[in-house]
Amino acid sequence: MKTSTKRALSGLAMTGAAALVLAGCAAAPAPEETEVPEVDYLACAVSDEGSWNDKSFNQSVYEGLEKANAELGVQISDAESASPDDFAPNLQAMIDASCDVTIAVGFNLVAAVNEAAAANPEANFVTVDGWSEGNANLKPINYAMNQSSYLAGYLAAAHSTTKVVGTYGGMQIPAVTDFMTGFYYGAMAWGADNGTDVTVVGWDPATEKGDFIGDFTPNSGTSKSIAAGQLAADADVIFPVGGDQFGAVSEAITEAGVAAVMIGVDKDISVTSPEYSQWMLTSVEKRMTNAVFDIIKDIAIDGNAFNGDTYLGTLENGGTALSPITNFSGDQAAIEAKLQELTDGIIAGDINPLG
Amino acid sequence: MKTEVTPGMFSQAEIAVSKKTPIVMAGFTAIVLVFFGILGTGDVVVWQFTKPDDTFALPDFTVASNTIGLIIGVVLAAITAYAFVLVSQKKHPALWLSLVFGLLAVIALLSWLAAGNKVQFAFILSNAIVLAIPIALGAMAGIMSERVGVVNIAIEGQLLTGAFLAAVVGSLTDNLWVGLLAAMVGAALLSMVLATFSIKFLVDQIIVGVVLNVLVLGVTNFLYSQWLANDGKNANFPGTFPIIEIPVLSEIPILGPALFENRITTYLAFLIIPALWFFLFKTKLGLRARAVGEHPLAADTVGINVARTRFWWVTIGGMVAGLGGAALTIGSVGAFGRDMSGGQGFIALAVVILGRWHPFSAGAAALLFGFAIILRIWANQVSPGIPTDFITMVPYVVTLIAVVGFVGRVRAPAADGQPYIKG
Amino acid sequence: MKLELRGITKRFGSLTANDSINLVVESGEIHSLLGENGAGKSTLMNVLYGLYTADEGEILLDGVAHKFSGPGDAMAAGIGMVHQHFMLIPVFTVAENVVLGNEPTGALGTLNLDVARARVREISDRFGFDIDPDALVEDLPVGAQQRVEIIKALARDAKVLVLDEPTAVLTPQETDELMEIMRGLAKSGTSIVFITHKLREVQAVADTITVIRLGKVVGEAKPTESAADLASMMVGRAVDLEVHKNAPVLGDKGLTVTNLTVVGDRHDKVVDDVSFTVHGGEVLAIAGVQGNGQTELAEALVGLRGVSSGTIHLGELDITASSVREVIDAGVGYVPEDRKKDGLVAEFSIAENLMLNKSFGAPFAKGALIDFANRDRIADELIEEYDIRTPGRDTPAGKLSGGNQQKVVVARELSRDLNLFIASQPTRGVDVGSIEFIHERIIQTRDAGKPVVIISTELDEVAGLADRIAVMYRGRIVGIVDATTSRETLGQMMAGVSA
Amino acid sequence: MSTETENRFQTALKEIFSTSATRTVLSVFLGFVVGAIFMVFSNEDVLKAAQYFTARPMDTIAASWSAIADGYSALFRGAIYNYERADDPVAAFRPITETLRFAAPLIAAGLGIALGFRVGLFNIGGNGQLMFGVLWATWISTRVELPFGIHLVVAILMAILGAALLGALVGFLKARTGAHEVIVTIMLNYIAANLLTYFFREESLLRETGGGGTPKSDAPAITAQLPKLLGEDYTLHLGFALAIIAVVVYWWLMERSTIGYRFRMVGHNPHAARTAGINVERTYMYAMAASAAFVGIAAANQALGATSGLSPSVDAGIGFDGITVALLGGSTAPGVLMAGLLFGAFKAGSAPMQVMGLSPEVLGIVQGSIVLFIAAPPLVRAIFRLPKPQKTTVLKDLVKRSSKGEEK
Repeated sequence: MKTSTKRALSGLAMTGAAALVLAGCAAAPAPEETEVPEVDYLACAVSDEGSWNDKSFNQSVYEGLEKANAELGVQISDAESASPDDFAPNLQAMIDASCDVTIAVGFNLVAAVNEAAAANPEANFVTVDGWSEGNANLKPINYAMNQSSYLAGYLAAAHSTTKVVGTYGGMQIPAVTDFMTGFYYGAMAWGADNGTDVTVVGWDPATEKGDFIGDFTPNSGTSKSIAAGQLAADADVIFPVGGDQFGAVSEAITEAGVAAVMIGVDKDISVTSPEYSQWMLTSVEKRMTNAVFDIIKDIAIDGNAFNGDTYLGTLENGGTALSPITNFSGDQAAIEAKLQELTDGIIAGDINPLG
Repeated sequence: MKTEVTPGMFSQAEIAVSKKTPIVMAGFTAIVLVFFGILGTGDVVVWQFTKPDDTFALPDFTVASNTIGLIIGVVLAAITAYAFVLVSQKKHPALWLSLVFGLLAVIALLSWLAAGNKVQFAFILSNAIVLAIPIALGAMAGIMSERVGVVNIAIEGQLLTGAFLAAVVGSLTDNLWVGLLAAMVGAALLSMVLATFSIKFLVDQIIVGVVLNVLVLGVTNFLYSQWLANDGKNANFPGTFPIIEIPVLSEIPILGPALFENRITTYLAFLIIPALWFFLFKTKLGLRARAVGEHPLAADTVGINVARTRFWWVTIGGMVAGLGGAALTIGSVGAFGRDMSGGQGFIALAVVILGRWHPFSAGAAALLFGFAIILRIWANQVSPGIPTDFITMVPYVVTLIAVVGFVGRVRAPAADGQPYIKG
Repeated sequence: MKLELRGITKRFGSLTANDSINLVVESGEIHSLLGENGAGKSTLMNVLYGLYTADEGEILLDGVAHKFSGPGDAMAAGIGMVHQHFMLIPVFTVAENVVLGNEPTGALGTLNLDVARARVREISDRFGFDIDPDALVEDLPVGAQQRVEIIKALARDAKVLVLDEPTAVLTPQETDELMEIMRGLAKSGTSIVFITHKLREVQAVADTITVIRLGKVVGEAKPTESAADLASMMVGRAVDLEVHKNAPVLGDKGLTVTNLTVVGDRHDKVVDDVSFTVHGGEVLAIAGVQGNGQTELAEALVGLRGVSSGTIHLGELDITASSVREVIDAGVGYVPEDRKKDGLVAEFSIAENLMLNKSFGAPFAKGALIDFANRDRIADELIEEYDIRTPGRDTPAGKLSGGNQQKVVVARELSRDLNLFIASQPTRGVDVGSIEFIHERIIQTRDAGKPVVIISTELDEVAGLADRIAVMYRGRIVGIVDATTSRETLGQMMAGVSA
Repeated sequence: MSTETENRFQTALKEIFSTSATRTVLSVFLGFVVGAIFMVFSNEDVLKAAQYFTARPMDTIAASWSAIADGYSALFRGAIYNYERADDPVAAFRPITETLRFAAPLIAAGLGIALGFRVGLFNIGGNGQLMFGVLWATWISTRVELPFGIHLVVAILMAILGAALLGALVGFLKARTGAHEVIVTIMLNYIAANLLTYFFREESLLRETGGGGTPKSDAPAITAQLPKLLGEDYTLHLGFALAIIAVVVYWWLMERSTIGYRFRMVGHNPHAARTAGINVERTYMYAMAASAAFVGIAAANQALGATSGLSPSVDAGIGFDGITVALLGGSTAPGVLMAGLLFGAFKAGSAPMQVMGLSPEVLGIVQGSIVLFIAAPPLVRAIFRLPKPQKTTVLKDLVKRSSKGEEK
């Protein structure tokens, strides 16, 4: 079985071709020693529609696999789905490849992965953002993204000088609006705490109306125009929940000539895409990478049995969290303390991030 | 005795004039009067013509939404009636009448949508223009190649190539001009493939176009996922061209900021559209190009090299489309994303036909699409409530109505899509 | 300028269109190239004009060998050509067409159309053409378009002018005028190659005649030779130029057209208050210069074009508002003027073309299915009966020669049970053998008691076939006269003078 | 061997090499070569080895070879027969059934687009028609209760009818107003996609019962699902049989029936068709409806072949793939069948290729290249130095016969 590490090829085709010319005369290497001993465990993943490089949840899962490969020495394999038609065949390919665990990413795969789990009781599956229909060999991973988004909303309102903050989504689906709703109530909470009116543009959880691109195309002109519209409505913090929209938002900010910032989603964008760090306030992390890594480690290394219990990522277990704050306008220590207080409140159940 | 025959040698017959235009107008008038006027709300709408920081700030115009609906509805009814009278007198309603009608209807629509809110006119206009640029440039590429008789289905691929190369080369070299050049050269190379296959190998032009789209999508997706996504900072962070304010002109009230505070990509489009018109209709090269597109054999018999003419017009068209692609990235959002042209090349194809292979009309049609996109975004922001899926449909429905109601049968260059085989 | 062709050979695949042709045209000479349709005249001229490259042989101008890689070279060397199918861009103006490829320009390559207009006016005045330089070519009648072609050649200072079948679209008077122009040009030193298959014109204008047949020069002739001799040289056997027919036996009224008015594409009355009757057993020929409404009249008769006013009756049946299919079902056979465009589907086999307008029922269809057995049987019969020269019924019609294509159309239309037969330019672009055959068939149809309408611009054909002749001018029928009317009178009528 | 037989043999060989069948095979081969190039250049081992190419060139070559072999053997395992699972016949033979399953909608949609091409219409609107068909079929399959058997038939018919209606609309607008079908179909693609999303989003319309805000439908009722053809072990369902029936119907319609004859007539020469008494405008309308009806079979396949709820991306781009399939298949029934099977194999083989670490885009590139090569016979001939198509003796005979005739 081949160990797939295609994502490590950063400079590929073009640089590769250049390398053939430029570096073709390098000395031949001595046989390499692998740093981590290989483990006889195959972890696999099937993506939701879209690629592994979506700077969003697909990518987070994939990085979990890569981390497991690099640090634990497990072998990994993967398949991207171009359309719903590919879900079942991709899962089947993993079963055929005798994967020890197969991670199905995304709510859309829930039906396919449940079918696969039922048909292959000897294999183990994980569904991210999905649920198990009574299959003991299927482990759901879910996230309460509204919790960290609540913190983001609170922080955004604190940061904002106009006291107008904006958010918009890729498509109007619960996986997206969960973020936006938490954000909304977080911002409102800051307003209530400080006796100031805060306006959230782009989403109203009461009427369930808001701004959506209509798809998850990265950095489209539509996305930029939505951001521009929110900036024109005086928003100075923008929270785009639609994968990689940071190019579009940062350009809208630059163009509007205002000192606005944006909030990342799923991963710590300041780290993963440092080119945008100058505009980032923080990011709302969905730490699938760790969840995936932990599950693999638990079985492959620690030798525990696979279980079908649901894993829910929360602030409490660190499955979701706010990234380190950058570019904050006010007293950062004070707001960090306040956010910690809110975190404790949410964990304790005193604060409901959904209103 | 001379038997000279001249145009109009036959006595003129009574012309039957289609009632299509007034009927469509009547439909729109009814919508404006009933929905925007009679059933509209009395909430005020504020028309902001200028931004507060503009040199010549115009005062905001505040009026009740349904009042505008009623007033415009009545005016539209008058125009419709006039159009009916014209048709009954066997006269064609002039184009300007339709344009005025459309403009008024749009004002009514905006006022209805923004009831209780603001119409930021400058924002809408400038966004419409920026969103229209890639479509317009794609359409110019389409016009250039179809005017010489080569159907260009590959506009989508050309836009995508331009967008990709502009972002990547712009990032790697840290020079947007080099990126722009790469986009134009890359798309031109793609066009050369189209030209070579259709002119030299006589492959069905539609097939080549479809295939090129598939290939470009495949290759850019491949490179994006294998390379750009992992090394965004170096390979996919080009930034954008600075916005240049043209002195004096940008201070014209209302239109100034929208037209003259733009990026170089937009200005280039402003230049290319009239330049293309000029070249097509006022120069030797244009005359020859059109001759090749209408009747290649006739062009050949007067010593015009059909293959060469087609090749270069298609290729240079590709450069224009490449520029359009660059406008998607370094002229707007900076970074490249998978499939980011998202069907705009096909819209451009529609714009070519809608604009009847004429640069100005096509430019206007492209603006219609740009306007429709921003209308959806803006309408959703000022008056959330209309299902987003429906608003998304608006540009396409509008185009359909325009094609069916106002454009109808169009006359393509006679040899469009015809390979020229020499004996 | 003296033109000399030596051993020109041009092959298309295995077909040799020109077989080592030698030709000498002296300066200031009108040299007629006589040959049947498909004899290779046009191929030869296209080689001369650089449109085709000869496989062998050379072209000499004033003794200097030239190699043309395109028409541009030929034009630069002083060769001008007026093609049989006009090489004009319909949506361009006259001036634009004339200067195309040779444009007067200002700064930045800007077109200087004033210069172009002046050039058109100048040449047009010199020859009395009266052409408006700003008129769109598509708006011009065919005769005027031809003059634009001549202006185009002259504007390029052509020293050798090739005219390919130039008289097909002209009235006899216009033909005479054209011949005057040719003589004038020749006198001023221009060499003229005059390609035609019309013996009368050759005899009238040519200084020298070269006859070619099946791609080979078969001999030179003097214009003084008799038409019969020229014809037999051209065809390779003795030709009977007369159409033999008996006096008509008139039957009932077949076709009655009353006050018919038809509006054309540009909203003008292309058929203007036309009335006539055709009896069974009679051939009515509609003569006239091309573009005077005959095409539209035919289209109106068969339902292809709407009628503004007036009526068309077939016997007692009113077919004024009938669709094409209803007209076909009423038993009207129609040979359209442009067989490639309207009469045939080039990609279809002969068998498929023979059922083109009969696919709705027996014998070609059985329910929703094509009755292949019947189709093939009928096709074989018709190929035999109409002497269609083809390897088989499955050969695509586009691969046939013009004459055989026309036979396919005629066979299809005549093989139905007809109540009326309309043929527009039935022998245009057809070889002599096929012309004889088609004429014979038309007369047979007449003799079977059917009403026949022939629309033709060829006076010979009109005179040969018709029992009565209706002449159209500007959409009106100038008069309906007896078939024995003199050419001169007919010519005047074609120019609008009432008989 | 006598010289005569040798010559004949050579002639025969030449004719074989100039046929379109040979060219098709070679084009497919070339497409795979292009794909191989991409595989090599995206392979990590190859790139590593290439760095010391001069020192040890065999490493690069070996790595390249193994990259290509790994890739295409994975395609074979995924699309035809999984020899790695030879122990388990079900798993071993599953790939070929998956190929057939994926091919079914491609074939049906390909036929639809092909029909348009034959009538001279460019139907870019396959995707929209497919979605519209899905909309209707899903309404029947999730919102209407009907007895077993009837339910499925009605749902299939509604998919076809729905798609055909949208196609007929295009034809109607073209016939009535002269609107260009390319614009109209492009616009209707967007409109249908948004309409379907709207229906899947609204609870009162088609949204799954108890679902959240995600636009998604219920699974089709069990009575409306396309039954499995080979038992529960394989997912191959009746959709493939429908596609095969569609191929036969298409062949019958286009080659045997008078309607198809008139379709082709209009496609080749609308002027001659009009003169022959055909109502060309109406023919366009019927043809667009028929074209879309075939796409509707693909819609039935997508809507009723699923066992779980549908999302708005149910179209899977099949309407656009259908264009490539139609082009590759030369718009003939057998051609489209073969092209659909080939592309179905690519879809089925995609997953195992990805498992081998290959980028799924490579197959898209292979597909595009194949069509390009197929479309450009001179290019393929130039690459393989094939002889030009031989003029058959038929033409020579013709010339002989006609010249004899002239001289008789």
